[in-house]
Amino acid sequence: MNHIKLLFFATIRDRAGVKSLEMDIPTDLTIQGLKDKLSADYPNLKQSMQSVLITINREYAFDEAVVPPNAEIGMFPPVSGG
Amino acid sequence: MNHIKLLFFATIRDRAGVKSLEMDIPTDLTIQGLKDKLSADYPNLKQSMQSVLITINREYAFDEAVVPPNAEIGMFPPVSGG
Amino acid sequence: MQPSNLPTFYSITESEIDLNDLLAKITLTSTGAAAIFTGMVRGVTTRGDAHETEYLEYESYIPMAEAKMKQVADEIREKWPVVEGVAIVQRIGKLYPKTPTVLIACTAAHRDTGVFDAARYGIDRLKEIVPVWKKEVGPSGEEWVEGDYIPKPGE
Amino acid sequence: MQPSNLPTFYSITESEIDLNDLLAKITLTSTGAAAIFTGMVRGVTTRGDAHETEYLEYESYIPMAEAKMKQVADEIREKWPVVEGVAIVQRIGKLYPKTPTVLIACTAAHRDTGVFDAARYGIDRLKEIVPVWKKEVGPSGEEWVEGDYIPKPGE
Repeated sequence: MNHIKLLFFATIRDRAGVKSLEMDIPTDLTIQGLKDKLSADYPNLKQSMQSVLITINREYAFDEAVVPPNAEIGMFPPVSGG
Repeated sequence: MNHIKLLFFATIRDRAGVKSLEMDIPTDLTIQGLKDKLSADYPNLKQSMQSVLITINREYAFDEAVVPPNAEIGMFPPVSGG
Repeated sequence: MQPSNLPTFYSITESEIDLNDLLAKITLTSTGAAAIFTGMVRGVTTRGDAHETEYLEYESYIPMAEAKMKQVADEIREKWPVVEGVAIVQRIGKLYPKTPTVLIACTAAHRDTGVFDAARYGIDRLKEIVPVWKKEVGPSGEEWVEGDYIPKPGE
Repeated sequence: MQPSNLPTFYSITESEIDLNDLLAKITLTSTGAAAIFTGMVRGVTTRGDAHETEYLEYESYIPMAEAKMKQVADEIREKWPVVEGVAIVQRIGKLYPKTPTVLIACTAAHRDTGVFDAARYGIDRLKEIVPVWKKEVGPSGEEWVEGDYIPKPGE
């Protein structure tokens, strides 16, 4: 199992109800697998998982990427700063 | 005769040696006539009169314009601010 | 001049954006021109969905945002090698109308070298990849402002 | 909004250019974007006739210069009706390297409306028609900087 930390921002954080989560995930789980797991475990996040942006260790990541050990995973909607 | 005031700036002022001059000029004298008169009366200005910018009452003016009474005439090289 | 000597300043901050200070930070003895963009909170918006804003509440994924600001500065320098100094600042927190919220500034020797395009690129890019979000609070309640850019692999 | 309510600030000054203050002067509740250009004294110039500068000495035909700055602002508004606030400031006197000498700033509701082009036009136009001159003082003596624009009738 890999230990990871999830950070939620903006609408995703509002739906998650928390700013961060720590969890253990299977080795070799992909981002797609992580999204599926969160959709199953946290029904409030299910809809968000379809359009969420994901980062692994502060770089944008995509569905096929494998989540590395001790990853810091960011989840948020498209950015709207400025 | 018309009474006018001349204001010199930058290189033109350096050559004239003064910042301003007041003078009486014939009614209906044009800018070209004024330049000719200054070239004759002030040899130091002769060369400058070929490329000088002229203003009448703070608007750019050209050789054929007639100098009005009590005009404020500016004489200076192309601008170089910024 | 070595690129390593060129000033790059980037920051997520809760403090007021000080344009004088930021310009000084990226002014060198070789720079004669600065193009600066600032964004301010609008109290009244008429384009599109017309509405009024009481305030905006900004938040950021700060360490990633600062890394992405650095990336924007690097991209600017790659596209406009004449750019010498770059400053990128995003203010976060609760910000009221007329308050400057973001600044992008680029300096170069001369103004006709692309320095305006560089600043324009910087603000466009910040709004694509720097993780900052704003929630709009107005007479009809609060709403997150939605971005629409999906970063591509490698961004 | 009536054009007559739109802020236009222009000035020839011997004082420091305060970007924060000038931005505030042209920020309205309807403006979300500002494009600002500033020029600074270069101590080292490498393009063209490479040289060093100890300081620049600026002078102006002040009342005409302020009238022409107003004209530049009017031209900007005619070309970019979306521009709301305009500030144009030229500092004069003895100015040393790294000092901001000139500022043009334009505000608009949004950044994609031509506000960058408006600021760019403003500085180009200032350098054509606003009567300001600078003398450069450096290790090899002093020399007036020569402009090359000849205004046309009506300018």
